[in-house]
Amino acid sequence: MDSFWMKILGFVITPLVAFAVGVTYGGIVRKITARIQNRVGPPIYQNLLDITKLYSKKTAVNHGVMQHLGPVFAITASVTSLFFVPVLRDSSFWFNLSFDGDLIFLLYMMVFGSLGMALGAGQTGNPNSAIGVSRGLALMVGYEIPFVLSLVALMIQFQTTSIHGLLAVQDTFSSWIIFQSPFATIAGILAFLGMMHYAPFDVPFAPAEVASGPASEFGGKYLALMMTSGSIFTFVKLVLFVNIYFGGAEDLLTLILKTFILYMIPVLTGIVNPRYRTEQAIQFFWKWPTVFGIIAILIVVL
Amino acid sequence: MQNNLELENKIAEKIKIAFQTAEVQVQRKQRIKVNLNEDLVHPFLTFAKNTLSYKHLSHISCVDWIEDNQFELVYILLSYDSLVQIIAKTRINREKAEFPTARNYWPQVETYEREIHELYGINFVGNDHLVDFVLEDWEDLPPMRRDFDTVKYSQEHFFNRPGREDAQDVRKTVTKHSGEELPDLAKIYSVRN
Amino acid sequence: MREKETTLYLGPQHPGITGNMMVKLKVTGDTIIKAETHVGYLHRAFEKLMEARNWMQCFPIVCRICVPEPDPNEENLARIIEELEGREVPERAKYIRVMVLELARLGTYLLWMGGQSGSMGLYTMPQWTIGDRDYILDLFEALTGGRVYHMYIWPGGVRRDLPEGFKDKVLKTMDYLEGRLKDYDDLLFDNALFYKRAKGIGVIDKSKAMEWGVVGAPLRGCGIKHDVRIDEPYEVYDKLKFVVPTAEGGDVWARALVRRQEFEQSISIIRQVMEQMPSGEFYNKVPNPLNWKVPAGDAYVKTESARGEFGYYGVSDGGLKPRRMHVRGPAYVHGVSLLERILVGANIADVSFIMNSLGTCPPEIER
Amino acid sequence: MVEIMISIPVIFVTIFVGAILTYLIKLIMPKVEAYFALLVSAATSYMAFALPKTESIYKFNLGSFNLMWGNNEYSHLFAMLVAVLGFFVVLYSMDFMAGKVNLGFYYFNLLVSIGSMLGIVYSQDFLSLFIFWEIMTWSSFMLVIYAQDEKFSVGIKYFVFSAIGAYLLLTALVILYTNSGSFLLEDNINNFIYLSSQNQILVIIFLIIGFGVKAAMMPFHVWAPDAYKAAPSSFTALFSGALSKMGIFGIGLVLFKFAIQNTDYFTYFQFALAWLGGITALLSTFYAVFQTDAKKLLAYSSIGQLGYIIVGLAVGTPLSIMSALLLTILHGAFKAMLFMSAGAVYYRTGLLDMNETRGLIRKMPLTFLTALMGIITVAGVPPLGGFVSKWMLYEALIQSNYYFLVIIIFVASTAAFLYLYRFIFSLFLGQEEKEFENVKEVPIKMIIPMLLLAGFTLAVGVVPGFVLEQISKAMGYLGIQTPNWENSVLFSNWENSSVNLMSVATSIGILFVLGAIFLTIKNYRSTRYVTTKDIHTSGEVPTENENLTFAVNFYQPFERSLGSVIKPSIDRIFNLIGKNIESAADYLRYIYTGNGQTYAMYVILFFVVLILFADLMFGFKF
Amino acid sequence: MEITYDKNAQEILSTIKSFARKSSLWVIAYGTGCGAIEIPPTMTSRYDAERFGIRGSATPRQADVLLITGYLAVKTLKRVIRTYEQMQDPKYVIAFGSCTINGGMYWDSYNTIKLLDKYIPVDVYINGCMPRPEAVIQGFIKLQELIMNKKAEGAAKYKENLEWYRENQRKIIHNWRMPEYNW
Repeated sequence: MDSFWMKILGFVITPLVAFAVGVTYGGIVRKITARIQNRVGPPIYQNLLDITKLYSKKTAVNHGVMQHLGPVFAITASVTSLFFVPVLRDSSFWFNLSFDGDLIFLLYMMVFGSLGMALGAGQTGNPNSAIGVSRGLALMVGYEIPFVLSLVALMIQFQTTSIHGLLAVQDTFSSWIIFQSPFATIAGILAFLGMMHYAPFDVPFAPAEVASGPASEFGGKYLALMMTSGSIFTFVKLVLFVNIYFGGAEDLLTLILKTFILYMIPVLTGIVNPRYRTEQAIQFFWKWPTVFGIIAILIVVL
Repeated sequence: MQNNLELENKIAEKIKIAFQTAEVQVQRKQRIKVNLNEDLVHPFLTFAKNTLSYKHLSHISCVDWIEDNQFELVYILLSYDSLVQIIAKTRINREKAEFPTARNYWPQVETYEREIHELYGINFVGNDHLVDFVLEDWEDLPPMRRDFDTVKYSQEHFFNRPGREDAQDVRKTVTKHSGEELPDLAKIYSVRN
Repeated sequence: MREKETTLYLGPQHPGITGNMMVKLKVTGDTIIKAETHVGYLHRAFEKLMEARNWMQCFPIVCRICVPEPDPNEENLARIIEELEGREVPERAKYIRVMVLELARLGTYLLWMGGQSGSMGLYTMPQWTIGDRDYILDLFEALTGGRVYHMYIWPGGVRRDLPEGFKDKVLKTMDYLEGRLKDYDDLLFDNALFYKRAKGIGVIDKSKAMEWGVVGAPLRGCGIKHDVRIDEPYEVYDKLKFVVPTAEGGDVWARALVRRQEFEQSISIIRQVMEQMPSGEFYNKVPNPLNWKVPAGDAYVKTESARGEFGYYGVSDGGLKPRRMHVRGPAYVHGVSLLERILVGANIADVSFIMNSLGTCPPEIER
Repeated sequence: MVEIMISIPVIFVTIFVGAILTYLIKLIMPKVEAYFALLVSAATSYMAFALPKTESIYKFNLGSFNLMWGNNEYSHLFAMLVAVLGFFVVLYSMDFMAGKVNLGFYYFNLLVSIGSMLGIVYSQDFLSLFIFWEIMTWSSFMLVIYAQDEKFSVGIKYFVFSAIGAYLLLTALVILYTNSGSFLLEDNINNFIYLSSQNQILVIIFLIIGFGVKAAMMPFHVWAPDAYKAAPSSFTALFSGALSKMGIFGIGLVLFKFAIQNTDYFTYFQFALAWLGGITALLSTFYAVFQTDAKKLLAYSSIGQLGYIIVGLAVGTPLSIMSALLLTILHGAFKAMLFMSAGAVYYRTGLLDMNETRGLIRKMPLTFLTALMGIITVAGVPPLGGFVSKWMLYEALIQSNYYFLVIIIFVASTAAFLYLYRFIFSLFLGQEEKEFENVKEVPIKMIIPMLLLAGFTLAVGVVPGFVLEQISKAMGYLGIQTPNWENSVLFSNWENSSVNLMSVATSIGILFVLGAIFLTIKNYRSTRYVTTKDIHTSGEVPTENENLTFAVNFYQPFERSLGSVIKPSIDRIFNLIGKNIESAADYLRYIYTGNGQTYAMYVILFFVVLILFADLMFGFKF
Repeated sequence: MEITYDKNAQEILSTIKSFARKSSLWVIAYGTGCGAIEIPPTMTSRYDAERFGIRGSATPRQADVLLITGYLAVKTLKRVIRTYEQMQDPKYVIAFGSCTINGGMYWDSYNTIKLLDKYIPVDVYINGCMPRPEAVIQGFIKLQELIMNKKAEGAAKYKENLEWYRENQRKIIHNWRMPEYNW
């Protein structure tokens, strides 16, 4: 019974921690961006203020039930994925439902929210939203290829399809996968760049091109919920990648350190790079990252 | 600047030979003014573009000579070879303001003509794209005509901040609208009135 | 009957638009089939207002025609009056004017760099360049008292002499900007992504460029060497040494290269001006501004602004007020007829990019 | 009493006589025929469900041939699919087809095709299988050309391919018959090893192609999109949902009853078939992305999904076969749902062009819900059923060393999001236009089957056990060891990898409800509904005739990124094939006049010739 | 559904809300007049308005503050009204420059409005032609003060006096043709 309540507590606390970390990272990123741009920048808790403000907006305009539910899809997807990712390696408290952290399940679960958001954006009838969605989906096909190549390479090499298995492998060999399978890691990290939607891969949301893309018609509490789920989702992706390639973490401090360093890769790339055109972004993923992925598989197979 | 006008004179000569009735005047270095009859403008533009290699149209302008009941159309051309600018002018009747379009020579003429059509009401025959340019749902006289009184129009159509035109006490009005008591600025800063 | 193509409104309220205008796009997929420029959102009827004001009262008006770079307007208006009156300008005033014009050009280019990179999502660049542009605005402030609108160039000279120590300030700023150029290169001009996005986009046909009325950097980007500063030298440009850069291709990349090189040239011009500037009077005696009659006549003067040839056609009927003052900004052609043409077949992603590279500035289209 | 009633001949009598009666009733009492057809199909479906799985064997002799009909676990699986879908489609047709011409003909063919499908799965011998196969082809052909004359060439294309398939089947049968001297399945299976290896391969290839044509396997898929589009949507649901599964039924049988006996070449078969399936899945997905017609899009999607099934069957590990059979059942459900919802849109608007339809979500919410659940299932996103089969397929593929196939499948499945989003976006989302103002939700008789199927996909996603049980029994018949399965937990063969679907669904459900409640309660008074005309158009107000929905060339960036090389070349190849096929079809038109009687005559003639010259053929060796 | 809080709790909550609103002002990207040229310096490294939580936003749905950066031509006014009405409550308007206050130097122009607050409610005016970035930031700070004291109720004013505003707007916008404002 005790463990049951611990479990429930875990369900409540994990999303909160994920949200807190995600929001803080967002603030730190804004600070770092500002410093690189010769500015002081907003306070670190600025994102929290933004979200609070959006929640406290008095009106929220929607164009129908799908737009209303779109953000719910997003938050559901992000929190559910969080529940199925082993946040800390050996902690049962942070484990939640991640029996084994099945990778294929997570790959599909992550799409759930985007699909809901895309449907919500579609219902608004805004052409910018539709263009943004079209770009986003096309980009997804782009970065999924190297990512899957990388994952498949790892799955074959270590004979497992779960994060737990990969963690165990890194434990037994006591070296991270980045050292054991560098090509797969490169492909995965390059795909990660696209997954985080920082420049040069922020095509779906390009303000100068399609206003803010899918989010064009979302405001107030809808946007707030989207940002909340975005923060959690950032955390989920970071933890996932840290678990897969960088040996996971045993305590929160290590986790935060590792995820932060990983997070800086797309952020720093984004600060100094302009945005690709959609087809260029897709083709980027189909060139070198795919080649690295194939090399990774070939190394494993041969 | 007034020295060495050989090139300009040469071009002016050519124009004079081709268009006997045109008043050609070398204004200064790199400037030639040509006054043309209404019907000679198009032959002149063709001549300038094809024979004198005036490839570039800088400008089409319009001046309202209300005293003479005339509009003056000004075509300013530039040749990249000689770098001499020709200012070709013609006057058309103000009452029945119509002029054939020059859209076929330079594509951007369309925009100039759209603007002149809108602001002066000159109808450019042959330009089928004389739609609204800068104004929207304009119902008054074409605004750039000299008989259009912009002050009157703006006073009739827009709210003017009371006190703006006859320097009355602004404070009461402001107080009425915003509900805030305003300090007596006139006393504090001792401005005029 | 509903149209088949999707209508996309780019502006007036859109982060991708320069200034306040609207480009109505008809698209299928993300290819533009038809583009229509709609202007008039900034129409203030300047030409009408000038007809109702004294010659000198026109100066506060003209500088508001082009907000990012007001000085060519003042220069043009001043030169129209000077030309109609035959008024001479002291040598020192000419140098000061050139300095002011070139500073304004630098400022505009910095703004352009920011806009160009902002339109493709490189947000660090505007933060740097627009921040650096403020140093130039500081110079203006010290010189004229105004950051943006200066009303500094007058018929017969300039309004004030250079303040004390101004020369050093200018040179220091120039050194700073030159030093920053390396950073800009690293971030923007040497960035492979910029090349990828800019190459082959928004191409202006070289054979059509003159006929279409293209001027300024877009024309030089087509490989045609034309610059009012050398073709019809005004002020003291014939005494200064500078190169007019050109580039081949007529695309966004070529225009960017041209502007990048002109940036260096402007710095060098300012240095020369500061070096050669003679002492002496900075203005000629002018009549009472409230009773200043300009002889009847008309004149067309032009200045090379940062976006291209800036022309003024002025007519005086010998009275206190201008009879007609017609402004021909470079954006007039670039922003309407040229933009509508080269956007056809382009990608939605490139609209704002192309617009920035042409230097579209709505206030000077509609005035 | 009931036991006597429910037997295979009774089923056949019910449905075929019922079909004829429906036709006659239409002549006598119009408007009743639909109800009668529903009655017939309901009775048939009930009997198919109640039919005992092992004891109901019916043997009889036709001439000198021993024939046998019987039910087994494998047949039962497909029979249930056919029975359920058949009933639903008839129910759906009642309103969908109301007011159309020639309804007697339609119901007759519909019932006959349902009957013939049941016939195929119940046949325990190749002769009756072939006859039922041809009846199925014939009735579906009739329905493809049913609607309009101009679709005739489409029908011909379908027919030519079917005929090619049929003749290949027939040839294989002849070879088998020469070997075993019997048409009985059992005899042939037992005697298969006595065939020469060469003939074994030939038979397998012929059989697989023969069946594969119906399953729209990649080189033989050319008929499918057009035929699916041409047929009325109600029938397309059955066509894609059940009829194409007959091909899968056959391929499964061939692979695991015959091909597996040829141990030398079995792995090559597997390999080739798996790659064929993979390429089918990939290419048809890319094709679907660029379709503008909703039904064609679904048709290509259908081809792609059948590709997954073929991959699953071909890979041949227990998990993969289970995923393939699960996907077979699921695909029947979700593709029927999707075709039905497309049909519902067509029913109300008369449009299927995705550039024209839009904004129907508020007019047809239940149809939208069906379509939404349909696309979530196709996409394989939890918590609906598609995920279960996808997960099993990936696990199986990775574990059986099909490294690159898994990538291809994965890419196909990711790219599937593109066309699925396009489908639902173009039909239901986007601007709400004036011309669709009077559109209403479709009648209840059309909604019920759609919602029931949607419920089924959800049930499979949460508790797949009830289907997996049937499937594992069917796999038992095929002689394949059953993988681990539990009611709602998926296990991979490797250790420590499992997904508890129940907890996934619970988590999603709870969070979704919590989120929805939170979002709705919070400031619920200030949540304002606005029309889709009130959108951010940069401050401008669009005019009436301006189109604000982004629909035409939806995936142009993606198309462009595919590059100038890949796409046109694929296009060219298939255009070439398509064109040649069409011209060949035109030529064959002289033979196949499209008149059912003529064709039936050809078939009978062929059989007469076959039987008469059987001896001669016996001596013939390939 | 009315949830009754403790009075103090309600106050605290509303203070938190006001604080969040004040510290996160998203400005809609709309350069309506020449004042738009001072927005980039305000937002960028020299003056860095992001310090105060001020940042740009692309669409009116997400924005809090509408900056009227100068005179409004009649044509623009129509779009500004549209944009303003699409923004979501609470929303604020900051008007720039003399020309929004009394027409400024365009007092006699036939195409610019002279008195902005007759058409949309203005929370803060920043005078000057044009206001410097410091002035702009001061305007924002003033707005923040107003928000904190719950005085920035322009939107509520607009809602109450919608008829009056509409009358004024329709007086100069002849061709109305706009979706109705419904909240």
